[in-house]
Amino acid sequence: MPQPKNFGFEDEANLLKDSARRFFAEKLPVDALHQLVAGQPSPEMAKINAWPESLWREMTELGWSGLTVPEAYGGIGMPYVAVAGLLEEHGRAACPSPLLPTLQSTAILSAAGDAAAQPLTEIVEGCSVSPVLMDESGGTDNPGVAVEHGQLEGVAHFVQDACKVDRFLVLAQHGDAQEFFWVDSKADGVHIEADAIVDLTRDQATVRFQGVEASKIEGDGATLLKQALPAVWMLVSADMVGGAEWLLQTTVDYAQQRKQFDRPLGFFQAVKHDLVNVMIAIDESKSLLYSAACALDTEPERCLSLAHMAKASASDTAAFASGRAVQCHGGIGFTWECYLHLYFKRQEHSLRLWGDAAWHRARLADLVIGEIGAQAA
Amino acid sequence: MPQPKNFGFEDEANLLKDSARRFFAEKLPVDALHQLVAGQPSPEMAKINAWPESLWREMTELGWSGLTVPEAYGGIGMPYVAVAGLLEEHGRAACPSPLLPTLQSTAILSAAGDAAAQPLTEIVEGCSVSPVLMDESGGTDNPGVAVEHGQLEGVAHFVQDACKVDRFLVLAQHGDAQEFFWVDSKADGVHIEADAIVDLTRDQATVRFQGVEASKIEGDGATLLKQALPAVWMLVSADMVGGAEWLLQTTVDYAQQRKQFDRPLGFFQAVKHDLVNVMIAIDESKSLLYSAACALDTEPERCLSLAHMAKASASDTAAFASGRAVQCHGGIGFTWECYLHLYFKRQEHSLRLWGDAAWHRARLADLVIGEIGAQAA
Amino acid sequence: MAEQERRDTQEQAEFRQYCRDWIGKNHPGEPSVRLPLSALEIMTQEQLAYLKHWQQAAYDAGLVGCDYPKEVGGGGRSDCQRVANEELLGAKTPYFPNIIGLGMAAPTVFYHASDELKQRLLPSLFSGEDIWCQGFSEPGAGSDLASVQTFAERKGDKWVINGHKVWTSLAHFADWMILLLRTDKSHKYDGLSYFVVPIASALGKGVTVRPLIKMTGETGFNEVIFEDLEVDDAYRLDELGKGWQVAMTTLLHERGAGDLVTPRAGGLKSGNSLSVSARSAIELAKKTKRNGSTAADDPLVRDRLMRQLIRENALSENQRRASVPALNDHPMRLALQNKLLASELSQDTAALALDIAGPAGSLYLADENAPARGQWPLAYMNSYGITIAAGTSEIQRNILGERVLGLAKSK
Amino acid sequence: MAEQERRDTQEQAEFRQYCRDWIGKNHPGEPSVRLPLSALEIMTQEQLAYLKHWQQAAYDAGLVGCDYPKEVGGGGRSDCQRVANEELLGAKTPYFPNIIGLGMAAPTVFYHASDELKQRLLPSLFSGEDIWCQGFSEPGAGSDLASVQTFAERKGDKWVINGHKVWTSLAHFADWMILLLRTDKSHKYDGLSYFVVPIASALGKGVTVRPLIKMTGETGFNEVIFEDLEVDDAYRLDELGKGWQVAMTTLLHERGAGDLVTPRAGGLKSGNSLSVSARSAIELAKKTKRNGSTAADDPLVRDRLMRQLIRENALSENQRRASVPALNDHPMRLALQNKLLASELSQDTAALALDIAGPAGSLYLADENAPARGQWPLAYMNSYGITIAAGTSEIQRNILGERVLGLAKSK
Repeated sequence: MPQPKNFGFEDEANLLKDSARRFFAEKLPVDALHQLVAGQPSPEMAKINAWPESLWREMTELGWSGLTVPEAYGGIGMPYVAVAGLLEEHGRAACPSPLLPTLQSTAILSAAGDAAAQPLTEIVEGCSVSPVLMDESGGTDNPGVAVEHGQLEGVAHFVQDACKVDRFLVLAQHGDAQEFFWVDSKADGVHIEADAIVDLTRDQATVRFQGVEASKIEGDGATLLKQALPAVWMLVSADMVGGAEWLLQTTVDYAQQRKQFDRPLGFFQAVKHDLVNVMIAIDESKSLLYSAACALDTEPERCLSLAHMAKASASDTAAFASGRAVQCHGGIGFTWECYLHLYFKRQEHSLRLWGDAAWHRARLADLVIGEIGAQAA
Repeated sequence: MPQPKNFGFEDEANLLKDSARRFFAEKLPVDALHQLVAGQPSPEMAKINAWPESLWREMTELGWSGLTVPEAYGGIGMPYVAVAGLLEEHGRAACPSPLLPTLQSTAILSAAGDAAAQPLTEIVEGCSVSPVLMDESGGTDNPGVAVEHGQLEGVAHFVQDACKVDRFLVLAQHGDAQEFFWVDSKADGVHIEADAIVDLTRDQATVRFQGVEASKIEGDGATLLKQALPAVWMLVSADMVGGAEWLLQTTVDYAQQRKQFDRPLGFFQAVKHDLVNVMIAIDESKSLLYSAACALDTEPERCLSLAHMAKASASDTAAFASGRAVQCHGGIGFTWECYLHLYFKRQEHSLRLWGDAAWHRARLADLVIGEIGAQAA
Repeated sequence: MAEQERRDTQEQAEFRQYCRDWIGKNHPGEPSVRLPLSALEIMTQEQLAYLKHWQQAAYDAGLVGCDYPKEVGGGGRSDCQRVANEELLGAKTPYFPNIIGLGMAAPTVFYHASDELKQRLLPSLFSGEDIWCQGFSEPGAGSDLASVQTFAERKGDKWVINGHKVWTSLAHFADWMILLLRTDKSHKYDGLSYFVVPIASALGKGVTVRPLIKMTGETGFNEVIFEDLEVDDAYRLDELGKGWQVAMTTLLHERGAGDLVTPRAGGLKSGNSLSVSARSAIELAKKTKRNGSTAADDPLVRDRLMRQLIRENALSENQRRASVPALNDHPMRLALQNKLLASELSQDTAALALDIAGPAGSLYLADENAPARGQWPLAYMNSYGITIAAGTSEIQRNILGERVLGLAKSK
Repeated sequence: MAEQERRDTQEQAEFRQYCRDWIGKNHPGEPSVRLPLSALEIMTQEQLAYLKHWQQAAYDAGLVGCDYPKEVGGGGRSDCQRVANEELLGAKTPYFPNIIGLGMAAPTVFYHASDELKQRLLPSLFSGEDIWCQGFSEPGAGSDLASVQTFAERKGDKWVINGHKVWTSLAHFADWMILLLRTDKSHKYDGLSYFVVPIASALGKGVTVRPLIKMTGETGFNEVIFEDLEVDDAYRLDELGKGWQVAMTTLLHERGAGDLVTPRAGGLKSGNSLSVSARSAIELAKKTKRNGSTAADDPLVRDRLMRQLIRENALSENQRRASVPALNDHPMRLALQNKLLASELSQDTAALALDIAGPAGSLYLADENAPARGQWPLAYMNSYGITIAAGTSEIQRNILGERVLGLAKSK
């Protein structure tokens, strides 16, 4: 089906985006966020995992955890364009919450359909989840967890918000095949070893599984993952685009007020053109984001390539916007007391997760040009 | 032997550079050059090969053709740092002459030593030469010319200044080996088919050899070429660095005089910082150029990697300086009557010859990191 | 094209069908003459005649100027030009030759001229019978347009014009010119006026058109010299001294940020015209041999190709998103990026193609072995015309920083 | 090092041998304490004591301040500091802790202070006994340094100082400060004066030092607050109101463009300090697994690594070429690029390393599995300190455009 001209961004989507923006502005203003996650500055502090758990409860009461769960399982079945809007605001607020991994997990579970009815229902009820997929290089092809005598054994890396979530959605090798498992994060044999990361607004862990009993989700894991990855990429891109826009606007405000040489910083083209270039990068990423989201809703045949474009663009934009924001702020932007670093670090974290820009361009090239050597062959 | 701190750039080198600068300024001012090579504008004119032949004669009388020929063969045996200075000025003047290919050929012939005594002597006497090496992809690994029954047969591409030179130095396949041959450009069976190129200050041709009698130069061609390539790359880099400096200075002058919004263009940081970035690029290339030239004179073990660096840097600088020069000039820089285009086109031509920037970086990586897969092996 | 149809109004849906049928019947097919990449590069009377005939036909069928009122020769429809454009571009037709008339003169005349003048000028503009050109830039007034020095001195109900305009595309074919000039030397912005000038009839009588040659060796732009040209006061569009405000209408539409949609056709490739796109660069890469394989197998080339493809796609998605208010924080934010992005994109794509071609990238139009007949170096050089003309990229960034981000003016 | 020897004068050759012998005997070897990357990040008294001891020893041996006259505690040699530096850096010794004193205060004091003051201040500065800091930047005066507001009011032969300085490295350890302040509010550039202030003795008595925390979470910079601090007029270096000219001497040397060579040592890596270089990034790439191979086999990574390596090499060749007049069109052209190039180079190298590390690039100092112990993200963030401090990259480009290219001032 061709994409609707307006990306299918209808009133319900607009409503959700606006209410989310107001919600975060009211419940988690940046100064409160900074107080919460950056109260005690120290280069060694990164293992602290402070987050507004009560806020997450409010979010689930608004039904955000189950937004993309099909109505058949009690969810709202919102289109992805609407969810993209929500996550843009989530990123704009640099919100420390398990919303992103929960929605990413939902994408995998929804692909499984009835086989995942139980997990999906739990998510609707407000249960948070994080997908457990990556090996130590961040790839998802060779999961570090395997099924041995019906139990999960092994190590998974870069598990996002592992210290926050109620459940893990674990990809495990079973013989030649891969399967997904639904695991309680507090279950016996699950050892969560928090990583010390730069990002102060999220946590990450290495998770060890030792003889863990878990309920299997029917269906071929690799296939489910393949189906879900475009959504996984689009969702994290939305968070990055929102964060980049916050960095831009905050720096623009500063460039309007701060004076040097008796002129506002914005007078100087070095600053002005830098900020314009950041705006351009953000707009490219944002347009690609909504076309990828729209493809997930309406154009399955293009959603893979459009999701590659969205993540590649969002990753480059995230790095660029963060760097320019600090540089254009000058000294103050380099301090802990300035809120920029919260976003700078969150973006640095997101941009190399789930494939960096170069990786997504390489995969896109395989689709568009054909794999290397394919011509010869 | 370690490199001398001053690159070995002694008084004789300084003298040569200064006199060359004065020589070109006096004999070939840019307006005269433009009149000569760009008199009749037309997009189809590129096959015209106008050049100041008498000027070349004066250059040979100054001994420039034989500058690098060892004294043993009657040459001057100048160090390469000195020659780099001369070619910088040659490029600054965008001089249409066979000096570059002649010096490049000399590098190959000098490597052959006594076997090339005769050709070297001819060069000292003012004979111009162009190396004939490239296949249609611009590579030098598989020459398009072969030796059949003692005669040269085949096609060579991208032969520089082919319509100007007296001789060709032809690399030909002979069985499994490669050999160099010394050929009169007017010899029977030599067919010079001029290419139509953007560059108005040089000519280029596809040269066909049909049953051409030629005198062989003893020694393994591939080995000689390998020895000479660093010099070949350094020499063309010098020409590019000189051209880039002309583009910078010309644009700086314009930015000082031209006013918009009641201010000189240079007031605006968009222009100022662009030009500063061009200057920085030129200085990097220039420093790398002289360290490569110095390595050719004194540090053979490093001259390959330094020559890769010099050409990679010079190619990027050439493209960058040309583009910014036109953009900063605005409309006038886009016209035929403005002299910029002579340099813009010459640089576009040079920067992808003899390996572009990416190719040289890839070869450098093979040296520094090891070839791809080497680690595994 | 089905994509756009979904939100068509009743009127648009019917009109779309009508356009589709008409184009189906009247598409001229493979052009009989070699066409340049855009109307601005029309070089021969033959090309012009072919294209004028096509625009006339499309106008007669009601596909040009559909949203203008009937009284001025328009179609009296509402928001239907966009539909006609979509169908015309979708069907890959020839483009319209009167590009400056349709894109800049028409909206300016429509908003600022007297009814009498509108009714007289617009029909023949829409039909392509009268070709228009633009007299704005001068040797001393490029980026700083408001510093134009071409001067008009009052003489009864006439004005006597002297001055020098440059970069005047189509001037050698034009019947009319929109002309920004100075009527008062004591005020910079408030001393300007805006005229429409019947230029063809004045050639040799006060107006001299000289071709300007581009760095590519092509013509296309012109210089226009005015020597004591007399023009009726009736041809002045502004309230005296308010020419700058009128010029803003022109520039806004030139930057694709105006409210009147410019009639557009095009997409038809005449045999040897090259589209500067990632696709073309990919094709080139697949054809270009490189150590045993092709350039399309080189990971660095692939990465750069994908960068261009992604930027291209982002640009078209920008244009799509611009029409969704809920996804735009600032109404002009995307519209004002169009020209900047498109011009720098094509410049970088052409540069990439030349890198892919390698040494063969130096082979130019007259070389029979040149990749894509030497049009890549041509496109690369011409791209600087685009990043310079109609507001340099630097000026575009100023506009974006000042109008959209609200940063202090850099002048 | 043999490279530099070739053009040594007799004196230099002998001195070089002397330095080499002394260092051979007195090199402290692997440091007993963990050292930060540079003296500016000294955080503990233990680190400071270790480094002061080293500088004292080098000074006693005559390797610090060799080119300054004997009367002020120097070595009275000519152009020998560069020789000592070459030998010290070549032997990878610890660095000197009094970096601001040696690099900025010493030349300023030497050129502008009274003989009495020079003789009193310089020996203990060279020996490292007195640590110096710099009081230039203020919350409202960053790039626009001349807008400093810290004010000194005359009171007999004393001045009463009130104000607020920021980015003051080493202030918490410093004995002396070079202080740029305002004595006249009616003139911007001509209302400034330049003092040397005994700061340690004034702590708590009119001077408060507060640590500023960097985005990395580290300390290192400080704020310094002056409240009615009384300073003798004898500590003023400028002719009243000519402080800006004195500050120029400081800035020129800070930018490595001064004529007095700063005594330098360093290169010794304490176990866990990372050098931000292409080499380190290459090592990281070789260690980083990537689909069956390593990142060092990825052509895109290789290309970016070589770009950094080439820029690094160009920077050092720039410094070499700067000393060959025949190869320089403008005396300051290369010297003024140093800070800009070095800072942006390290920023890009750190960013590349993070891309190579991939998701593991987010692992920070406290993570036991972090590549290079999490120092790459630390280096990347700190690189912004370098592109901002001591004249942002934007200011550096202004300086180059205006002083070297002679373009109009942007202010």
